[in-house]
Amino acid sequence: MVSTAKRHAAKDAPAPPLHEALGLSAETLLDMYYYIVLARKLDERMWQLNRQGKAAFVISCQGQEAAQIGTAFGMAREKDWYVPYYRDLGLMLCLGQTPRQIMLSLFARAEEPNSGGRQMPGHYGFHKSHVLTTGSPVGTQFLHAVGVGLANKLMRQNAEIVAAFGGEGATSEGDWHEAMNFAAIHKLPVLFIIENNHYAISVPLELQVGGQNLAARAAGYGMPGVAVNGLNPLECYQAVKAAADRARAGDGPTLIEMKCIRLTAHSSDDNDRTYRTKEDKEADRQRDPVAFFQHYLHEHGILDEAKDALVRKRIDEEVEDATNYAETAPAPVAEDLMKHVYATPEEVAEWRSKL
Amino acid sequence: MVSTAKRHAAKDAPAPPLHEALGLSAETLLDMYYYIVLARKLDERMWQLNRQGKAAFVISCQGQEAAQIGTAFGMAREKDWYVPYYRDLGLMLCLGQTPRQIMLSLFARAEEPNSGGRQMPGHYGFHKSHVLTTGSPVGTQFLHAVGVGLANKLMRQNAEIVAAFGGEGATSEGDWHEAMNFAAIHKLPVLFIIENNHYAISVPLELQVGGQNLAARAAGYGMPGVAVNGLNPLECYQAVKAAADRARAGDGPTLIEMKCIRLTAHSSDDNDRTYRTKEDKEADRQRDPVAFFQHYLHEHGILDEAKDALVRKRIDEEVEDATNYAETAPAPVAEDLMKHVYATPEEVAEWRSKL
Amino acid sequence: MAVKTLIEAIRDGLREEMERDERMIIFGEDVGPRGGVFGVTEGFSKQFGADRVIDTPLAEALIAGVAIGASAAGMHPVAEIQFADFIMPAFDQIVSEASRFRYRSNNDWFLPMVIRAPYGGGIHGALYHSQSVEALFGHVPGLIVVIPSNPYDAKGLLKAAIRHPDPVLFFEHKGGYRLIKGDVPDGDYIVELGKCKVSRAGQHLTAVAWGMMHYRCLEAAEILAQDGITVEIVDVQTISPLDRATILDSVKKTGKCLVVYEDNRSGGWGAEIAASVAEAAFEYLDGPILRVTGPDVPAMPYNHAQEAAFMPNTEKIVAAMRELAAY
Amino acid sequence: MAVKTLIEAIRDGLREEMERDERMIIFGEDVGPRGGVFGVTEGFSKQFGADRVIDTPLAEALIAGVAIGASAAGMHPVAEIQFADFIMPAFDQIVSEASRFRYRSNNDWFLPMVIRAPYGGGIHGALYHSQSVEALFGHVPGLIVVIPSNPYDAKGLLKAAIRHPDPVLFFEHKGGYRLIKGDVPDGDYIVELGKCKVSRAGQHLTAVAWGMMHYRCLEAAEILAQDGITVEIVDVQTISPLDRATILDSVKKTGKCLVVYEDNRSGGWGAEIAASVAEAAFEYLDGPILRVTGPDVPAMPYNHAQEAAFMPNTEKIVAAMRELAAY
Ligand SMILES: Cc1ncc(C[n+]2csc(CCOP(=O)(O)OP(=O)(O)O)c2C)c(N)n1
Ligand SMILES: Cc1ncc(C[n+]2csc(CCOP(=O)(O)OP(=O)(O)O)c2C)c(N)n1
Ligand SMILES: [Mg+2]
Ligand SMILES: [Mg+2]
Repeated sequence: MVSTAKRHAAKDAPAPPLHEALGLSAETLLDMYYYIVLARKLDERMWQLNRQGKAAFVISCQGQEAAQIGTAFGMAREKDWYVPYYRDLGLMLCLGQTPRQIMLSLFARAEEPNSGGRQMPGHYGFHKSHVLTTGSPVGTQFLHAVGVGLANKLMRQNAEIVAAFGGEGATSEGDWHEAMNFAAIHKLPVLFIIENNHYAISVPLELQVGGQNLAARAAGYGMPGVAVNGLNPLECYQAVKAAADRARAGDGPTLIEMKCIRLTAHSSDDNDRTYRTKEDKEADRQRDPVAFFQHYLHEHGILDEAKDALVRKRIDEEVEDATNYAETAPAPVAEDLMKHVYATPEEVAEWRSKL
Repeated sequence: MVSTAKRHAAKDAPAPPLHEALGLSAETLLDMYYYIVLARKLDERMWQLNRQGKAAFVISCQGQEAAQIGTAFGMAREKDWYVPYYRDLGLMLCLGQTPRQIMLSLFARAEEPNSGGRQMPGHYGFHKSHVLTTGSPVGTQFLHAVGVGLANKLMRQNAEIVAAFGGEGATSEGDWHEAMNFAAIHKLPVLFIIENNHYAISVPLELQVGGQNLAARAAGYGMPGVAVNGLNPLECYQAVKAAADRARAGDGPTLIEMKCIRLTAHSSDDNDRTYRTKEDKEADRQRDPVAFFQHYLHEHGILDEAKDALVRKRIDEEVEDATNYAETAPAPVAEDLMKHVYATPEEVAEWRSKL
Repeated sequence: MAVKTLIEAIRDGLREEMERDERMIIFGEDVGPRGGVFGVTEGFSKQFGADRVIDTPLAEALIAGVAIGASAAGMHPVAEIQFADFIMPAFDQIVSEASRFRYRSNNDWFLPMVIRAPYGGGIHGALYHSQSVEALFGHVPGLIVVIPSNPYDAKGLLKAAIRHPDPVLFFEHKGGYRLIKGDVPDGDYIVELGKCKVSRAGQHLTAVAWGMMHYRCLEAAEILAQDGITVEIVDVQTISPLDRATILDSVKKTGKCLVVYEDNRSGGWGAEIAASVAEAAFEYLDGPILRVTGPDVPAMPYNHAQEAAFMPNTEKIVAAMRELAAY
Repeated sequence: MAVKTLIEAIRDGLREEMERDERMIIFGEDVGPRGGVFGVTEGFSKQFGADRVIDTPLAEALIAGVAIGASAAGMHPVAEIQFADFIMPAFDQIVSEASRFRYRSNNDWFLPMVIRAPYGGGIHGALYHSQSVEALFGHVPGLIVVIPSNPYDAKGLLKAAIRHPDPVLFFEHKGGYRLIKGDVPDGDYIVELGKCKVSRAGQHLTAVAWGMMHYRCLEAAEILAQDGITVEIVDVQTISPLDRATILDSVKKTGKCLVVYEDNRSGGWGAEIAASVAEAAFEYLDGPILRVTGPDVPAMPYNHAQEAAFMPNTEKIVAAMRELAAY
């Protein structure tokens, strides 16, 4: 409830910038900026390495950094749970994966934390940060998140919540519907984060989503649904924070559609020439979320040329170091092919002893 | 568009009975009544035969007759397509299955038209009336209907439409969502008829449907959704007729939730004692759709005691004849077990010759 | 010690584990107040409450997917699929996801979860309430697939499954629920996963089977014993990973191998057993490796004549045993 | 007559059938303007229009279910699943529904539909872009499962599949798309479904394989030929229903049988072939039935070393052939 006095004040004074309304300190904003630029620069380096023939496969977060970092900052990073998808590089950086670890995964190195080089880059999994292991099948992750939500409700009284991530194409799979329904029925502490970049490889939104309005689907489940500008990390943060608070209070799930853009082809194996026009792509480039946030911070005196240069220099060094480290790191060995299909007898015994 | 004059008239005069507003003749209403009573009496006889140990399995339409018959009358029965589910006895009678054929299926007789005695009763399939063959897996039928809808749009310019049927529990399967989405994207001539009897075996609506409002789900797909009283065949007819007209005009699919009741246990293998109270069941019995329509017709002078007795006598005779005929009809033979797994070479050759 | 039916032993095992482990939850369609359509969880909803015995919506992918997420987050879910025939919508979640959490994460994640489902025919269940599905899942590395043949092993294997850190599929022959009886000790015991068991010793031939077909093999062996033909029977118990050693040892001893399964013949799990024997015990074989199986039709028809024609039964098994013994 | 790659032959076959049959439609993920992620339907969207070449939402159950309904209602759909690995969400629609329309309706309904999918590994596709899935569907009566091994047969088998009134699953080895070349006549011809083919004659042993492994067997046979060991190779082509006669005839002649498949070893389709041989050609066998297969791990890792270790290759096949020949 806003008091009448406040409302009048609001009328006269110009609306404060969003970060102030959200109570975000300059420090936090610069932290966000760091991750957004880091994600972009790591991603760009991966493409270079791919073109140089050093990395077989790249799948990008470019165009979705703001959505991912805004979301990460809206969660309780030290304790909440995550079921990401292959574009969530920005999220993973906020959750503690280092540039070195990202590059190790690009090169499928043995010490790569997601899978020990068994999976393609972007197939995240990071137990120590409560990030479930993810595979390639699109859409399955929503049900895993709902299962985590059930455990968080029953074992942890919603003190820990879970966020599930996917593209708009992933919502076409039946699993997404089954997850939405179950989360709604049991008021589970789950955030459904849809990073809508308007394409599923080549398939445009019109051929993917009946009604073309994902946020509107939430109402059918008796669940709040919101659509936000996925190019503005602060709007994403705001929506996630509100949804996270409600989830923790036991008020159940929320669907958040973040309207993003895809600044690259689907992956390094794709060529978008056949299905996207130059104009379409150029228009997206004009809306680059990294440039947007940089401009926003300059505009509000939080960032200046000097500071900006420092941040970028630091990031360039990190990216360089990560690349060099990963390129020379040892590859997995054939002998380990058969490992970890099942728990070993020792692992079973240890598990039983803890029951 | 209703003219001002009309609207004034409407204000003064009492609203006309629904059947008049719908322009349904007494003859049509009595036709509906015949099917509603026939469905009920066949169903009741099946239970008797089950208790007598003569029929191994029964699954009922009791409580959903009005929804099914109202729907059938709203379609173009001579040409439209149907993907029913196991409770749709009332629908199948309207589509031309005879009481004898229904009873043959109950006894799994060789000449039983749905499956030659291979499937359980209620697993309908009737090519000559455009009724697709149906199995036991719940929810798969919606995608089949959408496929039929695609063919009807591409090959027949929507001149023929299709209705898919299922319980509210069936909407929990991912297939339902995928079907709704595709039908909406391509504006396919498909009616999604949900016979919501508030239970899926023992699972109540609250644990089945997030938000508990199925009709409301349509909006999320950009599709019209309506909820009607499934105990009144005229309201069901009205909703189906309107949706059918729109589908034929190329305006796409509609979701129709028909709120029904289940007057029996889930099936003859079920016992609802553990999950339904006497009061709950008694309350439903007070809302019996057959009694409702009988009363409606009497009230509006379309049916009187004498006429009613005649209809019921005719039906009793048909049920008796059907039972006697089916009981003594020959059973399938073991030798036919291997037939029709694949087309025979002759069937393949004939098929090719027609391409 | 008391004589119990298969379903009683399974119910006891589930109840004891629920009492022991508060992280264990049971969920599936109608498992709550209804106690499951076969009554396996009868009374559980009352005893353990709706939070631990959860009626799910009608969605099998949901059941499997939620089990995955819940076990990853610290619970020990035991999910029920109402009929094995209806596990197919969950195929992707089980085969592409559950089976791979440990492998694809290089041991960073694993899933202590169980999915139970009644399987099998001869109970007038028609095409979709009669099927055997073990071959589909036995083929998938990362899954443990178990089919108990008797009450004692059922209870012990189920407890082992619930206390295992990898996903276990536990299939129970619904026709055996009340038909198969046996001594079951009260209280806690475990029967280890991953082992086949010689359930009857014999000299003249080896019959390999599981679930209801194991029961039929025992009946058949009794009949042949009257003619002095002794059949050694191997109860597979754990379909996958398969304990080939126990099977091979028996075949090397008897020199003859019959595999019996209820599933469709082509590509049924018995094909893997026959192939393994033909590969590793060839020198010991004195006769062909015969199979008694269901035929290659989609599934069992509803009508009696065709259902009976589909089911492998004691008579068909006896005939095959005699044929093989004659070599 | 012209030399074409596997993918060109498949594209030609699809295009010719689309030109011949206006009831045929193609749909799947990215098959439209993008022409499919491998380019199989390149140019089709332009040539035939968006009504006949349809980009579906990202939903495989939808792709299969819509194919079922559309074919029931008179169309001849040829659906594409982008990778065989992603056919799992459609498992229920294919296995429980498509396979049974004819049987369960007692011949009242049937489904002239085809589902194509690229399968197979060794192309750095990691766990989910490398799998073989034929064993899962070969086990299901009512489905016809085809895997072509070369351009000529691929085009002819595909046309036969499109003109067949029952559902056909058509799996194409993505590693062979551009690697495997061969003469392909222009214009229309059919290669019948349901037959295995002796693709190379030999005396000392029989090797049974399909798809890419058939190609590797040919390479291996060449190598052994230099040592005077002649290998007879049976190209299975139609996985199911399986033409056992052709396999048995060859094994009865050579007395030895090697089965090669890329899929996980346990329960792979080669197990059924080995079991069939052990059952029906036992008296003719001079050695064990050996298998060269992928190992029992969930699927191929992304890194080179482990991917290479997983893949059966010419070298491994040569070694097994020599071992068997030595018996
Ligand atoms: C079940 C499944 N089907 C198909 C694919 C192939 N595939 C990988 S990503 C993708 C498109 C996903 O689109 P969207 O969900 O919008 O995510 P985006 O890539 O646009 O971020 C497809 C079709 C897959 N990985 N899994
Ligand atoms: C895929 C699948 N899962 C489970 C079942 C078992 N089953 C048969 S009917 C039914 C309940 C269906 O409820 P609803 O859709 O509401 O239809 P109703 O029977 O209430 O009319 C269940 C769980 C099934 N047949 N198919
Ligand atoms: Mg997208
Ligand atoms: Mg219901």
